[in-house]
Amino acid sequence: MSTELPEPASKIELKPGVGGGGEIPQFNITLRVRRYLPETTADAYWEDFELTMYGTDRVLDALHKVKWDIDGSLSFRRSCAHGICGSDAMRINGRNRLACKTLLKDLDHSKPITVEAIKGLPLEKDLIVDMEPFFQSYREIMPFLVNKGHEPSAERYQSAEEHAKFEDTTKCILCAACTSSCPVFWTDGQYFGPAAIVNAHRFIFDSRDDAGDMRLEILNDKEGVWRCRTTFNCSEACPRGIQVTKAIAEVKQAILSRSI
Amino acid sequence: MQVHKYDVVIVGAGGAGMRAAIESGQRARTAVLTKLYPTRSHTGAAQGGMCAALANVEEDNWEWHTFDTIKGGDYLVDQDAAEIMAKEAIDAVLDLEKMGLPFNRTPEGKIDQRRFGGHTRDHGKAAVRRACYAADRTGHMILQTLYQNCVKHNVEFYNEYYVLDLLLVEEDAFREDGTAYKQKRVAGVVSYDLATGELHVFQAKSVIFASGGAGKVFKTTSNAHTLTGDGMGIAFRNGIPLEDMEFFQFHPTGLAGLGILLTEGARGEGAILRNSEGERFMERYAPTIKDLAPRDIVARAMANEVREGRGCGPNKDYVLLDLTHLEPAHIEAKLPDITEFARTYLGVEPFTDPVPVYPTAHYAMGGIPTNIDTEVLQDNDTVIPGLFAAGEVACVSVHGSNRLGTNSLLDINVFGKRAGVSAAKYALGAEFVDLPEDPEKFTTTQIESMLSSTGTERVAPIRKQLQDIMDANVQVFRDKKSLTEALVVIEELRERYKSVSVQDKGKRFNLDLLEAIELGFLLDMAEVMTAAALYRKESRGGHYREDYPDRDDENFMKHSMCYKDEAAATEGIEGIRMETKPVVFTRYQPMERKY
Amino acid sequence: MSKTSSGTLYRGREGMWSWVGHRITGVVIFLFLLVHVLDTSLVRVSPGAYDAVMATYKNPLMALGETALVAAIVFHAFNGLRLILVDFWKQGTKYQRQMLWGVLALWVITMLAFSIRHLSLAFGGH
Amino acid sequence: MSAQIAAPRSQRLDPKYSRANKSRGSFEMVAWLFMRLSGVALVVLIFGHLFTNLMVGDGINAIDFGFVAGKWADPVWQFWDLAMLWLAMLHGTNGVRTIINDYAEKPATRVWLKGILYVATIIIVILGTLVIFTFDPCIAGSDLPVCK
Ligand SMILES: Cc1cc2nc3c(=O)[nH]c(=O)nc-3n(C[C@H](O)[C@H](O)[C@H](O)COP(=O)(O)OP(=O)(O)OC[C@H]3O[C@@H](n4cnc5c(N)ncnc54)[C@H](O)[C@@H]3O)c2cc1C
Ligand code: HEM
Ligand code: SF4
Ligand code: F3S
Ligand code: FES
Repeated sequence: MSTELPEPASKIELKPGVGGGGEIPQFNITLRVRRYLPETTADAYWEDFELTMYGTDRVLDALHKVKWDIDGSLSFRRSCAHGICGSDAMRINGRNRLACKTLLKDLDHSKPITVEAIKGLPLEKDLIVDMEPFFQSYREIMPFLVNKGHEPSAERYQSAEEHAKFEDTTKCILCAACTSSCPVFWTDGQYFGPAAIVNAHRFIFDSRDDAGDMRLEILNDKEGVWRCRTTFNCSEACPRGIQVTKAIAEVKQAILSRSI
Repeated sequence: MQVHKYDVVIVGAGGAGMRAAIESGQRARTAVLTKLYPTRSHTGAAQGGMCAALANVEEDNWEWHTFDTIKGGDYLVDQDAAEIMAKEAIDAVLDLEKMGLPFNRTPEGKIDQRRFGGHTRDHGKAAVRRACYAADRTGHMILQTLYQNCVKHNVEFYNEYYVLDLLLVEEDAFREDGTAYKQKRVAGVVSYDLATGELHVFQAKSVIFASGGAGKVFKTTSNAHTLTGDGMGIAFRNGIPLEDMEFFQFHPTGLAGLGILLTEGARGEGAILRNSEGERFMERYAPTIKDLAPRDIVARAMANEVREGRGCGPNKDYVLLDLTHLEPAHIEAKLPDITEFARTYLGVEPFTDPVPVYPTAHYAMGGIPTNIDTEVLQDNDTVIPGLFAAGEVACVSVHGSNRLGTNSLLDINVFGKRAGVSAAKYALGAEFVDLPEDPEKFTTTQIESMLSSTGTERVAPIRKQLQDIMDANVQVFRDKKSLTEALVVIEELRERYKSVSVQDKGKRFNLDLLEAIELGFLLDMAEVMTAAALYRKESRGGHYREDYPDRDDENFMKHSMCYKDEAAATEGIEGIRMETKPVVFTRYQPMERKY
Repeated sequence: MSKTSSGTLYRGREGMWSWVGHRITGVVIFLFLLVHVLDTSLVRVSPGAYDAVMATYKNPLMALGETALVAAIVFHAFNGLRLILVDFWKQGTKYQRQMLWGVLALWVITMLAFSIRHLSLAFGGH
Repeated sequence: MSAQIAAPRSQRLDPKYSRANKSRGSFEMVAWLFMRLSGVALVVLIFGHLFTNLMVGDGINAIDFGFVAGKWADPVWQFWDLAMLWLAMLHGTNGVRTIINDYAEKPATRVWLKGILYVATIIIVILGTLVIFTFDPCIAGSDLPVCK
């Protein structure tokens, strides 16, 4: 932004009670976790934990509470704890969510809160799945800028409109919430899946990229975009609010208009 | 145990690690070991921007940038390094653009730039637009872009491999003046495969540490759960000193109570801080650049407002970040993610209500000492051949006692690249150093004893107490009393740690075990930070001693170097030896730091 | 790959359930079509044979079945048009949910009209 | 001691995850497009069919050999039903093919199920076509007025 802003007032009247505050509510929940410990039991099973949690707590805090205070063997991935690293996509109350972005206060406490691993990827332990097939699909769509022309000495120019075309899909954190919510992916693990298509979209519509045709070719496959049945589970699951199905539709249209 | 051989092994796949991998992967056989999938690294959490004097939107040059960096770091910056960083910044940004990073653009289509704390035109005259950014997810875009290019160049990753030990051998050697000393050489690293619980030894000619920070020493932090100071801890245990560990940056605007960061870019776009009286208090603390003063100054001002009773909320323990005077469309375009954080985690609507914020532990200025070629030093000037470090884990000392916002994303790119180039170059001209006998012995013993321990101590309570005491006593304000108190607690916790046991005894994905090991690193780092803070009897940058409120150039215009040494004691702390290292000056003489 | 019982059903939203409906109706119609071609082929055998089969269709119980079949076809058809709009109309993905409500509304109207007519013919017949 | 081991969970992948051979050409795209085009056409064809057969006049009660003969005396209806037969069968077959691809995991099962599907389709389409083209209102047993 290059417009100058007017200086804000040095003193203002604050609304009373501004910035929230007050007592943080406390409540009891039952956390029902789908456990799978291949080294001790052959099959997965449900385990309930009764916990007292606070209004600002997230599902991740509840899982930590179990792991740290009750059962250290409960295993799940996590890192950033604020929805940016994509480690902790899991099925919470039947839908794919990031545990660190799902506040307990927004869930129904009268029933147990169910937590289980995402579907469609090989289960390794508790909430941990093997992510390799997911990343393999990602790698196959050439997720990198390919530019055939001469390297310019300074930056390549790109207008704000050109940038806007693919900005939505640059937000992807590769959490796999979308792909593992896709009914087609559950039954046909060969499907590239929405995440791979989203990341292809990010480059196909980047004005600086020259390999869009190759990516369209890759996705014009029996396991490519045509496999999508527009069930919208992916768009609903994406913690970054990416319009996944829209991106897939745009890729389909790009393939069509290229072939016709 | 399995043994792998590579020319270059990189520990960590954050921004620094992957930037290095892109260089070294194309020159030498390279493996990247990382305890997280690369795109999970905490570089992805960085929001605001990466600065370079591109002068795309207004007049700027890298010399001003150098000056700001040095002044921001309260003159404890090694000026040769700062100069290199500011100069190479421009190429670093252009490199990223060419790799595909989708920067926000100016109306002409050039990379857009915005203001950030401490970045000024012409040596402090006014705030300058220097930070290149991609909305408020610059770090995310850097991390993704670097990973994409690693995929492009077929870099080999070992994901979820925890490096737990560094293999160093010592040789007798002589200095130029004839004195004898022990020269360390690197042979490789030992790592633990999370999926199988197997140990893997990686023999390498060059090893680059790029394992990030140690923010989890504190309770309120913007750092990830996984930033537990592993790299620093491993180096320290192996006799490598740690430099300037007393300097830890507290970022002013963490979501109150949670620590989740709201970028300084918010203030760069015009947001301001207010206290309970609605006053824009930064006008009193930094009359020229106000809310865009460097972080140490703003964080202290906030803590001071709260101390003097002008905090907000029921406990009067935070202040407010006010964006309400800004256009919602502008905020939505430039700061979409952080406004969502405020909504999701605090339930505050930033368009209409100010957001509760309080300083949050953010960045370790100190770390493994290196020279400008990222070679690790075993003392003030002896290089360990083949060992490199870059990123937050390292201390080239471009940040001195306080890092300027956007200088870290820059640091990881500039010095990450340098590390990759230097490590590959070294490896191509060097032989493998023979592995020591039983290279994995230390690690095996450590793991076995934890798995078989019958102790009753658990990891979580020890870690919680550690974080609580660090937040209470080693935060923005410190003094001898608070620091010594903290040390007593840390010693006690270290004692309890010896009888820590883990509940998960399995081999697959045993994160219980790894949290226990990480706690060991946290305890070490807390001790080192506190010891160094006790040692530095002055106030400078991020380190503010209430019992020594002034900067003392006479005695402390030097880096601290903290060694593990069983035979020594510093400030009453057994096992730690404190030395100093001179600061490199080129052309800027220390002045009083005013904004 | 460790296989283990799969836990709860995924709680998809409108998009997923409409797809489930579309799929089931598609298969039902297809199976009916196979049968329908076969029974129609009886016109090549003899008028008697054809009329005999047709008579079974005229049984009031079958009328209910026919209504169900038409319900399936109408849903599949309207939802099919919705899917086509999702694919080709720029705003399609944005309004997919509203369009589904539209499909259901149209479906109810059409089925009301159809059932009244068809059932009164079938039950009230000769 | 230093065996060369491929990096697990990195670039190289267990073959069980690798994708089956690439499909040739744009068959899937054409099939997808066909589903939509035939869908639009089928709406008209099927709704017209249902309307004339079930809604007009006596509705289902009027359907008998004579009704069919009457309809197919008109080439428009002959063509209508022929188009409907072909489009619906191809549309339905392709739909079921996708469903098989979705749920049948083993390649062998896929092949078998699709084999059965295609055979059924071919039989039905040929049969239906023949019936429409070779329809004879005066077949033995017919008591329609035209045959008198
Ligand atoms: C919320 C937030 C916002 C920030 N915003 C900005 C900003 O706007 N501008 C700016 O310049 N800076 C910013 N920073 C600082 C900057 O992002 C970090 O300092 C920088 O990204 C660190 O990068 P790194 O590569 O050194 O480490 P990281 O990205 O943290 O990567 C560490 C890597 O090391 C690996 N690792 C760690 N331990 C081990 C082990 N034992 N074995 C194997 N692998 C290991 C991890 O898996 C990871 O891959 C921000 C920081 C935070 C926390
Ligand atoms: C009446 C007009 C019809 C329309 C508008 C229509 C539309 C569609 C569309 C657009 C699809 C593709 C769905 C997708 O790709 O996700 C489809 C799928 C399908 N259709 Fe139809 N169709 C019609 C009639 C029929 C008929 C008569 C049959 C049976 C013979 C049929 C059987 C199927 C089947 C089995 C599928 C596959 C379902 C799936 O993959 O989930 N359809 N239809
Ligand atoms: S598109 Fe969304 S849900 Fe899918 S991987 Fe990316 S961030 Fe996750
Ligand atoms: S969930 Fe699957 S079917 Fe398509 S719309 Fe999303 S990819
Ligand atoms: S822990 Fe990083 S996304 Fe949830």
